[in-house]
Amino acid sequence: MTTETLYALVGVGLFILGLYALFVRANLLRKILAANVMSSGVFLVLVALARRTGTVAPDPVPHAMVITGIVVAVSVTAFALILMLRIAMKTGQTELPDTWSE
Amino acid sequence: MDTLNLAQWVFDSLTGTGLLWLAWMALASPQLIRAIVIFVAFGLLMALTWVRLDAVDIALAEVAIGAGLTGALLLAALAKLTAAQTEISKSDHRPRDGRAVRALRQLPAVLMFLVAAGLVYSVLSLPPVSSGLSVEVDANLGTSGVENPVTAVLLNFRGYDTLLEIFVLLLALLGVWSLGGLPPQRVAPAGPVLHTLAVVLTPVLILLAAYFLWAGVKGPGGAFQAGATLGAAGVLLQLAGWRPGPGFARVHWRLILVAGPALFILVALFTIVAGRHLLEYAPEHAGTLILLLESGATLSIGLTLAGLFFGERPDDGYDNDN
Amino acid sequence: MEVIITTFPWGVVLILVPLFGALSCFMWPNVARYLALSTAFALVMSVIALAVRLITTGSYRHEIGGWGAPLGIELFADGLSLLMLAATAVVGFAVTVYSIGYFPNRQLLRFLPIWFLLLAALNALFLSGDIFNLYVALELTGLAAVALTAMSGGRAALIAAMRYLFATLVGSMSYLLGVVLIYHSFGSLDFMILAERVEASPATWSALGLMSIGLALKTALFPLHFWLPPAHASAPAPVSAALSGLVVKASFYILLRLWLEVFPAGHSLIPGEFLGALGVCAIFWGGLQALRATRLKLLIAYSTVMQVGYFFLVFPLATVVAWHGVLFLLLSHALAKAAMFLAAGNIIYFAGHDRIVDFDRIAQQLPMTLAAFALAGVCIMGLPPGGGFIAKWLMVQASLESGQWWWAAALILGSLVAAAYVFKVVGHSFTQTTVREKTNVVPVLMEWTALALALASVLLGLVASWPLAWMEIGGVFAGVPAR
Amino acid sequence: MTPSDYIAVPLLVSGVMFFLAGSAGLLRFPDVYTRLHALTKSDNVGLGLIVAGLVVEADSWFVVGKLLFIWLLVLLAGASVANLITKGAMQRGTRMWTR
Repeated sequence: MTTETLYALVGVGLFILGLYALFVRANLLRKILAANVMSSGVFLVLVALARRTGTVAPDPVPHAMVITGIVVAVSVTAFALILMLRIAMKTGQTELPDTWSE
Repeated sequence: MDTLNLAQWVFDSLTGTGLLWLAWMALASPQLIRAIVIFVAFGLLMALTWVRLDAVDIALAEVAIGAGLTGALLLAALAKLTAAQTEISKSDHRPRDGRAVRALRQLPAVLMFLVAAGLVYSVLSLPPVSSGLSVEVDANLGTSGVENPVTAVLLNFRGYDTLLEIFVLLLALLGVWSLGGLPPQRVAPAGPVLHTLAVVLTPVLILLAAYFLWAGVKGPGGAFQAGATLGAAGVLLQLAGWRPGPGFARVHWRLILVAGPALFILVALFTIVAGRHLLEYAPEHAGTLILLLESGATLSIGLTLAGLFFGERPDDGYDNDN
Repeated sequence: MEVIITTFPWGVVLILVPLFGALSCFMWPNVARYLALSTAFALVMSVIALAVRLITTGSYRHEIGGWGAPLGIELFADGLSLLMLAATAVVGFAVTVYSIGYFPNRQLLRFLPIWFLLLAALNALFLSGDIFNLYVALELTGLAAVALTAMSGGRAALIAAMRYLFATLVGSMSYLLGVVLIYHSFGSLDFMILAERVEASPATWSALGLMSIGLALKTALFPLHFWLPPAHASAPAPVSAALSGLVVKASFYILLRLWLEVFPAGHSLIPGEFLGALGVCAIFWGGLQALRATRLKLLIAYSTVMQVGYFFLVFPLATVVAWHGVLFLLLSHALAKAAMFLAAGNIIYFAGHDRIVDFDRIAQQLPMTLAAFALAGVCIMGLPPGGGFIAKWLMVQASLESGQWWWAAALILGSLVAAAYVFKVVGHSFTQTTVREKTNVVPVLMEWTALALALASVLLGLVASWPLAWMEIGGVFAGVPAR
Repeated sequence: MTPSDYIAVPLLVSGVMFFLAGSAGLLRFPDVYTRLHALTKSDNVGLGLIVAGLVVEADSWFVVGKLLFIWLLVLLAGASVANLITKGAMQRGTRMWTR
């Protein structure tokens, strides 16, 4: 197994771990962490496989894509955290109710 | 594409297992504060991984944004949640259900297992060598205006993605403000140590940001890393007790926030009016234009990130009904 | 003059104008409403110019940065993009006008910058020819949509927004992982190049699976629709109009492009019949829930779940006629559903609630609003001459021609359900309740906007030949069997 | 191995040893105060030794400057953060460990 495949598989693992936790965890902060782990996984697959150029220098396009992705992720995280705090202020809960109603 | 020698193999396996283990701990540990601290450690190990994968630009961005600012945001959010909720969250561990329900709860795990198996198979089936777009990037690097290929992709070849992305960042702040932000926090006095730290480090961080901006032309660095460093300076100032006044929020704040996106739009308009394609720079001006765009972007990114950490909607005098 | 119109890159204008509008509304709050109206108007004008260009000279590509694919990003405008851009400009203009009456000043100032970022994101999405650029546009769309949903700050809205945020995040992450697999298999992000290079492989199947599931989640296909009803029902009315009318279609549009251009039949492990079956489930589940709903906006939201089901019938049918039908449905549903939500907004503005049983003589007090709702209902049910009628006619024709009558049966049964819930609302609007509540005067402009959109959705059926001809610009259906 | 390696390697190895000792202290010591004590001191020295080792191997004075600058920053940050954590712990009334 090459370094590229190894890290790409770790990336797949992170994606799945994050997705699973996003499903089963109720706490909103935990869900936000899970979403971040998920995106880290996708980025890792992207960058690990970019080393398969056969030369010393990896493919720079995925690197740029990941930098874009990291900035998007931090924006979404920041917004999600404030949304969570507003919900906590409104409902006293850091979880979403199972059923929704007025 | 060499097969790994033993030392590398040990290092890679340890890092890979470490990443998965830390991610699992962050998502499974019963206490939220623990989860966040482990998540920050996860971010640092990610940064190390980026270096191992020859992606130093990303490593810098990850340390500054992924681990640093995200960690600060998470901790700040946790601190603002009421103390009662920070302890073990009750429904992270659900009450016991009947057998059928328990079997149903296994469904996500089974589903995930299937998805994982499919993905692993797909990744293993990819061709072992693929140059991607690296050949095209190399061939055009000379006319891009910068020497660092990542900066060239971000600001020139795929500058349009970056244009949209800067707006994503601004949008996050606008979104936070449209929620009304958070109620103003009572600020505890900073104390002499934190105060001194802020006084000493803020100029250092600003200098560092300028260095990243300048270094991004040739090597790892660029607007995002520089912006994140400025953002960190903003976070530090806030921790030391500094708050934006109303006048600042009304004019200066808005102006700096908009600087990056507005410069991008102006350059875009300029290229169109000049009869070129969108964001098509003449090779002789490319370097200058990219530096201009990056400088604006750095300021805006820095202030936006600091504003996201602040969380409160600044009192700008427009928040009344008339 | 004519040369300018037929050579100028109008697509670029469609992206830059709303971005500029967002910045200027943020910078100069005192004149924001005038800036907003001019921006929305400029958008409509640019779409008209783009239409003229496309009709006279055919589809075109714009190489951003002058690099061209595969290194750079290319914008791409053909009949399919034109249709979506036109819907965005029309609904966008209506919602902008409406919002100025609907929101109090303070909320309006928060709404406008985000709203124009949403419009910019949608336009960018409909013009993009690059799968990673589409991801960035999707994220911009999703974040703006969530922010607008949460705007009112009420309990239900906040919770709905949070759920929406997680759904949209999982959707875009899954889409992005698909992009990663595609890029590392075929070395390009450009639609055209991928169309030539893509071949069946495990990575291709995984990528298509991930992208389809992610986009189906964002489009709210049954059973992944759980986030839509609360979000669309608890957002402010003009926002709901945009969410149901436009945002849901953005992810569906990407799915269409992928199936039409990048992954033609045979490259996929997901049979179209499977998506079609989910569509049928959506039609009946959405219809049933709409019938049961006690609040108007929730009813309309479930109606969207149902309509999304119709969209997915195109995958098992997959003939030119079926594609025409679905695209026509996208267009007419955008207008009709936006009109319905704006009408619901008028009723809420007027009565302060949207409980259907307590509609106190709405027919007498807001005749124009009720007319708007009923006209849009005609379109949604698929009665002639509404746009929905033409769309469903085409789809029924496609299913009969291909010998798959069961899809036609679902279409027709669905229309009956839709008729039932539309009449439920209209019926209650004529009744009188015992409790009289305090009411507000609805600004005339708000009533007119809703009515204009509803009229447009019905008139669309009378001029059906135009949009049907425009769809063909660029020959996007070249590879699709005629029947 | 070049002559400079003979100086650098012992410095680097001993730096790592200090880090290991500090980490062991972080894990094994009984309360927050003693843990910080283990961590800050040994890490400052450990990093100092590693920086010294790298300085020997550095190509240019610019790199040397950067390395020293990094060490200085970490010293400053480490000391300040240790102070803040201790202050926070004392404010919360965390008791000091006694035998």
